[in-house]
Amino acid sequence: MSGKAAISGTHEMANTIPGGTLLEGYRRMVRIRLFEERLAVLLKRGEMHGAAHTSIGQEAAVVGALLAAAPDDYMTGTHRSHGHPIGKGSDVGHLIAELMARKTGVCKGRGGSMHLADFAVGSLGESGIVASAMPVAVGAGLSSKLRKTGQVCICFFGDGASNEGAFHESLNLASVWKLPVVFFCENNGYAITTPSSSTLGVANVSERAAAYGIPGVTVDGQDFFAVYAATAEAAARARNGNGPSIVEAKTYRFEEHALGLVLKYRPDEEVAQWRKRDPIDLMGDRLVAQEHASADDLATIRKEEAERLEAAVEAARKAPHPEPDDAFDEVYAKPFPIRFDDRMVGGSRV
Amino acid sequence: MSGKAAISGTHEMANTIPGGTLLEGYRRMVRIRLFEERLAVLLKRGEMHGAAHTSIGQEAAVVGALLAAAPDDYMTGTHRSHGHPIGKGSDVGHLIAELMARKTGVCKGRGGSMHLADFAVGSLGESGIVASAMPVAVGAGLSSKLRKTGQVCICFFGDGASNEGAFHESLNLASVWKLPVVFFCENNGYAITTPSSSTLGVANVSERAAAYGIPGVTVDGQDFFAVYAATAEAAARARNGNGPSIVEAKTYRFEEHALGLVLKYRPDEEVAQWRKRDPIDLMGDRLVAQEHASADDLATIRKEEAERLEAAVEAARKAPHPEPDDAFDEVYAKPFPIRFDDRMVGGSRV
Amino acid sequence: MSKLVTYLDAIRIAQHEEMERDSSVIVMGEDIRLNMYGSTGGLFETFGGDRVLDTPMSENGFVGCGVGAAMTGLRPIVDMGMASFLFCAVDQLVSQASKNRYMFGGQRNIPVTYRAALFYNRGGAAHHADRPYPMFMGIPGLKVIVPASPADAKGLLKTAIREDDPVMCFEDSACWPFREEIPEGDHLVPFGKGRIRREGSDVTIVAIAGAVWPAMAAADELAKEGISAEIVDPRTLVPLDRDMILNSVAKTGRLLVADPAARTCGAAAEISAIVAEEAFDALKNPIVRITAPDIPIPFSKVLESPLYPNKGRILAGVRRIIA
Amino acid sequence: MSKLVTYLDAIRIAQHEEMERDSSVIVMGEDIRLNMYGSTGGLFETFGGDRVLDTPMSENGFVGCGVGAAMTGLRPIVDMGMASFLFCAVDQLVSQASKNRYMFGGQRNIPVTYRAALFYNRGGAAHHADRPYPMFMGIPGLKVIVPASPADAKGLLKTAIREDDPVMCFEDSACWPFREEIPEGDHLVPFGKGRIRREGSDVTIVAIAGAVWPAMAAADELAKEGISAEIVDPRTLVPLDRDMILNSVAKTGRLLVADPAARTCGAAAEISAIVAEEAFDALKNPIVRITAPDIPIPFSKVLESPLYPNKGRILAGVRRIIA
Ligand SMILES: Cc1ncc(C[n+]2csc(CCOP(=O)(O)OP(=O)(O)O)c2C)c(N)n1
Ligand SMILES: Cc1ncc(C[n+]2csc(CCOP(=O)(O)OP(=O)(O)O)c2C)c(N)n1
Ligand SMILES: [Mg+2]
Ligand SMILES: [Mg+2]
Repeated sequence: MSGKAAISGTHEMANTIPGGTLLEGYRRMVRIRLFEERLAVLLKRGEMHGAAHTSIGQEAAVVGALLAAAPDDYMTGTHRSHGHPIGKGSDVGHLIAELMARKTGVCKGRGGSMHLADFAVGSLGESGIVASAMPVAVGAGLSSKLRKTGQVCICFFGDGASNEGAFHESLNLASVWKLPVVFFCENNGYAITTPSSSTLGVANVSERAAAYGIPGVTVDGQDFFAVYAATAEAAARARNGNGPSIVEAKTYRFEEHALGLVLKYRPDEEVAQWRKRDPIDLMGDRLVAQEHASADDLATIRKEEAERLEAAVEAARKAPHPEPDDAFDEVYAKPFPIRFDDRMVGGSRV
Repeated sequence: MSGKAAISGTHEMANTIPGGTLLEGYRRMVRIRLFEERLAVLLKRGEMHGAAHTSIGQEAAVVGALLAAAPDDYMTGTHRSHGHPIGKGSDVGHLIAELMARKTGVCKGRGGSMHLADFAVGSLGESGIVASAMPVAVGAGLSSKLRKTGQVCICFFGDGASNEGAFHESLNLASVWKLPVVFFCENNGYAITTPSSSTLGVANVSERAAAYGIPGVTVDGQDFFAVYAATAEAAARARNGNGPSIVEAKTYRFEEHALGLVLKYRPDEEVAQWRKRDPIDLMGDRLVAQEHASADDLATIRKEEAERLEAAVEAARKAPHPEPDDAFDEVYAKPFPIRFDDRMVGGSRV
Repeated sequence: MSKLVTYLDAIRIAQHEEMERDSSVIVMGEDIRLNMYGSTGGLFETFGGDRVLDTPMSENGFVGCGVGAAMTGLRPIVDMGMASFLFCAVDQLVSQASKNRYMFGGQRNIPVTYRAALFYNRGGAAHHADRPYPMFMGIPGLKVIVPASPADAKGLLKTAIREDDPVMCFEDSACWPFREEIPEGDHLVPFGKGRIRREGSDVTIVAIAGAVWPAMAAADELAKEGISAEIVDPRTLVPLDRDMILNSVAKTGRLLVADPAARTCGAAAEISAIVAEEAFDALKNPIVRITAPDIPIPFSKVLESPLYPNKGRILAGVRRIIA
Repeated sequence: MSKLVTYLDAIRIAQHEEMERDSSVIVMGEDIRLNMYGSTGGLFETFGGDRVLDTPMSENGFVGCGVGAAMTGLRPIVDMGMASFLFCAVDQLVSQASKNRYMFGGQRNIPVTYRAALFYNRGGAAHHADRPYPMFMGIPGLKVIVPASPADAKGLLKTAIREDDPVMCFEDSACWPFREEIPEGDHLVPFGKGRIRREGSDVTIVAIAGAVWPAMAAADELAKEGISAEIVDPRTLVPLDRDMILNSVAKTGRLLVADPAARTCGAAAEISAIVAEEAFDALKNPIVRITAPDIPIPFSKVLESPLYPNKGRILAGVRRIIA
């Protein structure tokens, strides 16, 4: 990895990833894909509400980065972040329950699609405000540095997010304090309808590393191996006290910005080209070619994951909705009563 | 000028600056110096109040940049910005009256040291909030581009300011829209007590240009000629529709962060070294050496400027203070009455 | 001449007409060329890329860019998308837009309009559902408008665009689908003039933004019980039509304020405080505020939907003061 | 044991004691190692560079960094310098600090304290003289405190640092030089408990932050005329000691609120609205607000100094309601 930005993607280290990790990677990518495909159905049927931004097409970037991290490493997400907690190992059961606004959801039905967090797996949360979780990631890095826990924080962000002031301040803070943060950019070429070619003065987000004196690298985001290798290197560097880096995965979202939106801004040809490089297919082919798994093994994984999801959806359907007065809970750790019309609510409930 | 950052400072073009411009440059540098030295006295005597940040030691950067701009070009300042309007040609009379909080001040006594603006000379104003005038400068650039007036905006900022999100968003916006803005950094090595070496991941602010795909150059800020040449080039580039650049002047403030402050954070030796490179002396010596002026000519300039300042101070002393109810004027262009205890004030006054 | 249009389309029309009328009017924001948020359709096609600018995601930057452009000859409309994104741009709104004119001795006007959608009660959760106009009402130097109907949306926005001061226009998504006949052409609604949406004599209901409609429904219900409610829609919060509110309370002797924003330090608090100081003698009963409670907005609809003023809550509030 | 200390030193002591007590407490901000703002002296020397961090000028960045650190085991004190700089960091305060706990289903506490000086009436002009606490009172999820005396400054700040919620501590520079005896060691002032600074029976004056002192002076003057004023210092604005205010008004029947912040949607509006709803029957007279007017703060002292509540204005206000 160097200060220069260049598509690498073929990396020595990629060949040393253990087979078990690769299969787990395939499994989590499939898990994300099925999960998000299911969301489209749930939304159409009115079993879910709210905006939902899918990572379909970007699974190799998500999972490659997160499997390169240690289980107790931290991570912060974005608005396009069902994949991130799943990639970090979160249980789909309480994630789908959250999206279906159930009391059993990981955030008790208060967060929804854009505010998943699962501290049990190191997911510090997502942000519906773009780039707004980046300073939080820096804080987690500071904390693990000062507490000497050796934890790294993987901070996800998009190409659009890299134009926010919060991006700049986060990168610079992490750089001057040499914090263990990997700034991981999923560059899918667009911020909603706006192509990054028209909003960034540079071709690669990784070039922005030069402004902070840190390394930046751009890899093929459809290639699990390349993503894993680059992230592992950046994470090791961070863990060793050498500070943050930018890892940029060039990728593509196969679907619309959000489920249900229809806006015409990408050439059909472009979409078609990218769809040919489906990260799950690419990974599956390579696993078979390198004899890490048979086609049947992969089919079994897909089947298991489909069943797991089905069970999760069923459980969520049966789970209770929150009660209206639950809305007043947990605003504060040390609560006080909140006035609502002529009632005082929430104070004694903790 | 290139994307790479390197101290240049010796520049072909520097030898082509007209003698009249050079003498005017010397004059304005002296004007700033005398003005700010006088502020220290006024403040001590209680004839002035509030924080005042001097540019003493940085006059070549200020005046070099502003004389390279056209008279109807725009400029935005910082908190350290008495020099900027003076450098742009503003009359010291209404500036000193402003600092002495008189009704005859350029902002009618409402702005003070950190909020001078003089639209008559293209000064769009300063900002006590660091980096906060930078987006405004971008807007002026957008405006002159769309109105096709050919005006450039010189946007001053400090090394500390370059860590603000507003810096990033401004630079990027100007870059992607190819706006006629010259981002001029007075890098004096410190933000109050904090050395830039500990708060920027890079050695030169100009290196940050790489994040926006624009040119950045670092010059000797004590050298009027180098500053003028680099800024003229950047301004020409901007005027020709080629977009913004960063010009960074490495300079030093000879005095404390603000008048009256005493904090120990700079080695005496460092201060002494920089004081040896007084930009006014350097300029004077070169003007004499190159036979643009005699030592007597320069003495005359200094005397004239001292007299001008004296007259301005005297006039300000005699000028009226605002009336208390003037406070309610001009909050809005289309005003409405504002409640103050049991009075409604300000509404009918425009 | 008038025609039936939606709130959202009224906003589009206002911008279109003003851009046609005045070539210094430009529009900038995220994803506006492709009409992502539904109120900028056709502007890019009609007025071109110089006057309809898709911005990078840099809210603070382009909000300030609007100020600089406004101080140098343009009249920008800055489309913020959803109001929750305003938090990223507070420095430029407060330190530059609101203060520059005053601070610089009135040297320049700042004719810039910021548009922001109030996107609550749509399951958007805490990061999309803010109603932050009270925050900006407390910033001297800004003007704040909250149209509740298509005709007012058009008329207020047109006035805002022509205003020489920075104006923040909060567009309530609860009102988006409403249709009404709106005057064509130069329909301008002045700032500081509220609108009596229904006359009444027993209780004054000041209703803000989308709260106007459940208040109207509550008034219908009350009428059946023989209680006559007057509905005041202030339309602009800064400046506020104090006289209309005070006169109404002078007549009815009772006040309820319905406001979808959070309770503490909200618009309802301000209106209550004005009346408690200036129409105290007319008041027969306590002043009731029906607002959202002081909590972040949850995702679940079960949790979210009771939080805003609705007919039932407004009715209950009125019954508390007319016992 | 107690000793005579200034307000500013009380703040330093509170931080020092808490850092000594709990190694997870860290301090970060601009120029704090060299004690630029007067309340961080000796911290760097005692606790070292790991726990006392000078930040780059990146307010939004380090405000959010405080949130992330607080969610992962530290207990940061973030020193903002002057309150006007908070505007640069509103997104992190609103979108992260205030919302994360709730939004994430209570998974994590966010024990972070933000300190900001109210730097008005010092000729600092519009960019340094803001008193923006009402803006943050309106953000559910934050707690807001406004100590007026050295002992309360120490006691409230220590409580804030131990609190598991985000707290914004506004330190009024009008109070900086005051000295008083303050309890040494574990002096903790609870949140939500106001303080009756003076008992009285004719009028309640709720005075906020630095306004406490001119209110006390006004009460002395009124006493000479036989008018007995009760001075309530709420000390914490979120949570607010509603009971203390309501009980006082129940006793006196009259209310004046004195507040150095701007008028519209301010703390005074909120307190007035609470009383107009919940203690209406006790009220004998209109509620008067003595606040700064809704204008940016001008540089000239002639212009600036009359703008804040002072003894004369408070007296005139009281005389309006006790005629
Ligand atoms: C601060 C802010 N501004 C605008 C939006 C609206 N918005 C949501 S996602 C998005 C685009 C984000 O682009 P990018 O960072 O590239 O992520 P992607 O959606 O491509 O994954 C925008 C503009 C927002 N949520 N937050
Ligand atoms: C947003 C903001 N944060 C903090 C401050 C306090 N402050 C005033 S000047 C300054 C340092 C500025 O450094 P730099 O940009 O290098 O300019 P210089 O003072 O060196 O000219 C600071 C921290 C401020 N005015 N605004
Ligand atoms: Mg993108
Ligand atoms: Mg500096």
